Amino acid sequence: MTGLSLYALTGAGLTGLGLYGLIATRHLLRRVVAFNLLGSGVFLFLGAAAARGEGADPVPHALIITGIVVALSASALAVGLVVAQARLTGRATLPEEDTHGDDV
Amino acid sequence: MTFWLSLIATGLLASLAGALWRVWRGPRAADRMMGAQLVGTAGVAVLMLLAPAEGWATLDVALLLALLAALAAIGFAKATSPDGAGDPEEDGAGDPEEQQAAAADTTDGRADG
Amino acid sequence: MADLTTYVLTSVGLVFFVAGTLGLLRFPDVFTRLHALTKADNLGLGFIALGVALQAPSWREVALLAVIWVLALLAAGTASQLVARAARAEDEDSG
Amino acid sequence: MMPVFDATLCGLILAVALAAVAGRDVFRAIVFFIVYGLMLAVAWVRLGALDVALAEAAISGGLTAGLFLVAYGRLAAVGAADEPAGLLNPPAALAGCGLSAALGWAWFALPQPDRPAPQLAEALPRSGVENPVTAVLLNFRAWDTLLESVVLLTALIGVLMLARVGAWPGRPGLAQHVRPGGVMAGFGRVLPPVGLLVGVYLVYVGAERPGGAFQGGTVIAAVGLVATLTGAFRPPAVDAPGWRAALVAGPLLFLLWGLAGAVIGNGFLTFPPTLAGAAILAIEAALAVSIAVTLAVLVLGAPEQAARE
Repeated sequence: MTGLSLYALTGAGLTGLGLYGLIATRHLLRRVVAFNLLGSGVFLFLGAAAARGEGADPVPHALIITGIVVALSASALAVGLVVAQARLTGRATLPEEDTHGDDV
Repeated sequence: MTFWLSLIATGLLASLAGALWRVWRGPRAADRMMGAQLVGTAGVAVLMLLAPAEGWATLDVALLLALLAALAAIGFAKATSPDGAGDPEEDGAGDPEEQQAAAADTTDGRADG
Repeated sequence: MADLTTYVLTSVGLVFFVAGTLGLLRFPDVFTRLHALTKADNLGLGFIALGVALQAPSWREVALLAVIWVLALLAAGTASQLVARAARAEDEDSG
Repeated sequence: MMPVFDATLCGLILAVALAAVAGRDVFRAIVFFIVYGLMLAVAWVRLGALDVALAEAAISGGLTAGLFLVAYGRLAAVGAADEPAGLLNPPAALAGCGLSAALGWAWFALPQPDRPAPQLAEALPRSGVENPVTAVLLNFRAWDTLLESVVLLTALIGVLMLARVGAWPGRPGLAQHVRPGGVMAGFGRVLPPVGLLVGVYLVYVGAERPGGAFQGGTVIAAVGLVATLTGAFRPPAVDAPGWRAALVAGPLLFLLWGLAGAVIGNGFLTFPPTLAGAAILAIEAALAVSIAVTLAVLVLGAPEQAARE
């Protein structure tokens, strides 16, 4: 039981780190990375919850597998948008945030 | 036996801290990439060591990690080539114009192949 | 007997992995670090695969372990070549 | 010993995630994210979720690494790979800590599940397969999976819409070139046959053992990515009819079978138990092809090569 709590708390920690990265990092590619951390933190939490009791519960596992694949496709779309934005403007940051960090 | 194997697996994981330090520290991109490769190899070893305790189907996961381990290095080689689609082994790998010429050659050679 | 051999082989494997990590940390530049990474680690993986193979319930698992090791060798050889050449191309660019 | 192993693994995962969001170097963040995915695959094994571990290993170990590194190379080519200075952001840190604390509290407040889940064990023999995860994905919650395969197609349409006018309808991604007979080209010839075999094997055994359309399809997509990047395979132009057929084969077969269920069975997507096993295998095979092609093109990106030679 303690082992599962460990994984669940790791998942909770990952979610928080992902949220922090999503807000605090400026480079859009890093935001996509942070978004993925957030998502996989939720998956880990869900996976730990599925492993309680005797025998793992397959329903959350199926949800997580679909979630991982959807997260990849969303990331691919996001990365495509980042590359397109960088080609147009020469930057990979949001224009309204492109003040080089002096307003933080 | 499971105790012993998990002991070795824990030792392997602990040794990864060194590889992570190399990824953090760099100094070059190639150093970081090597750290990631080391984690990949060690991950395969850890999964092998877990197999007797967690079920032998764990080896399928190790198989996938070993199978796709080089994809990151290929992506890295692509990322460091001037036009993002080259090969560090090509002639004039540092020169975008020559690479374009090489690309045209390859394309012609393969167009009907 | 098989168990004793597993103890020995997996320990040797761990030693090679630790040596590889130490090399990655201590060697001075990209190209020397590649030695540590590619040689020591894959040797270590081979010893661990052998050690685990002695515990395998059937030949299927032994064969799978061998396939995994061969694939890891192939990947490590390719990856080290590509990383080294990419680093050298970068050197030529800047120098 | 296992608690120590779990603690080490969880500590490493958190450290790697922290390293991926901290600091300023974009490339370093990407490498840490690749490492993170590898470690997560080990964590899934420890949680007894082998099906998830297979998907995670194929996606994080292969596709995500390729996606982010190739994108980084393109950003570096236009000088957009550097990150502006970002200082520590206290409100964001507060939000992150708050979310973690809330989830941590929620874990200990969760009610114990009533186990073993009796309905699932009862229903499994009627599903046509022995792997419970496959049964859930393709039978009990087939709606989710059908809609997910459509989500993948939607994401692909979004990526393809980013193509520039002159490049449409070209081959997806950049024009890859390698030194003929070099290391990269050689690897691209050796790996794909083995990888394809592993992918097909995973789809086939998905009915009884961990594996299935998603895991197998992802492996095939990663193998296709290797073959394309190493110049061993040139993907067809995005408007080639066979290519489009491969994209929709899985969702279409799934949908048709669902409608057939509405006519001959008890409703949309209900499979008669006698036919379920064969139907699931057929749908899985078609889905694996669609998933493989969709994911590979998603990672390669919109066409950027001249439309026709």
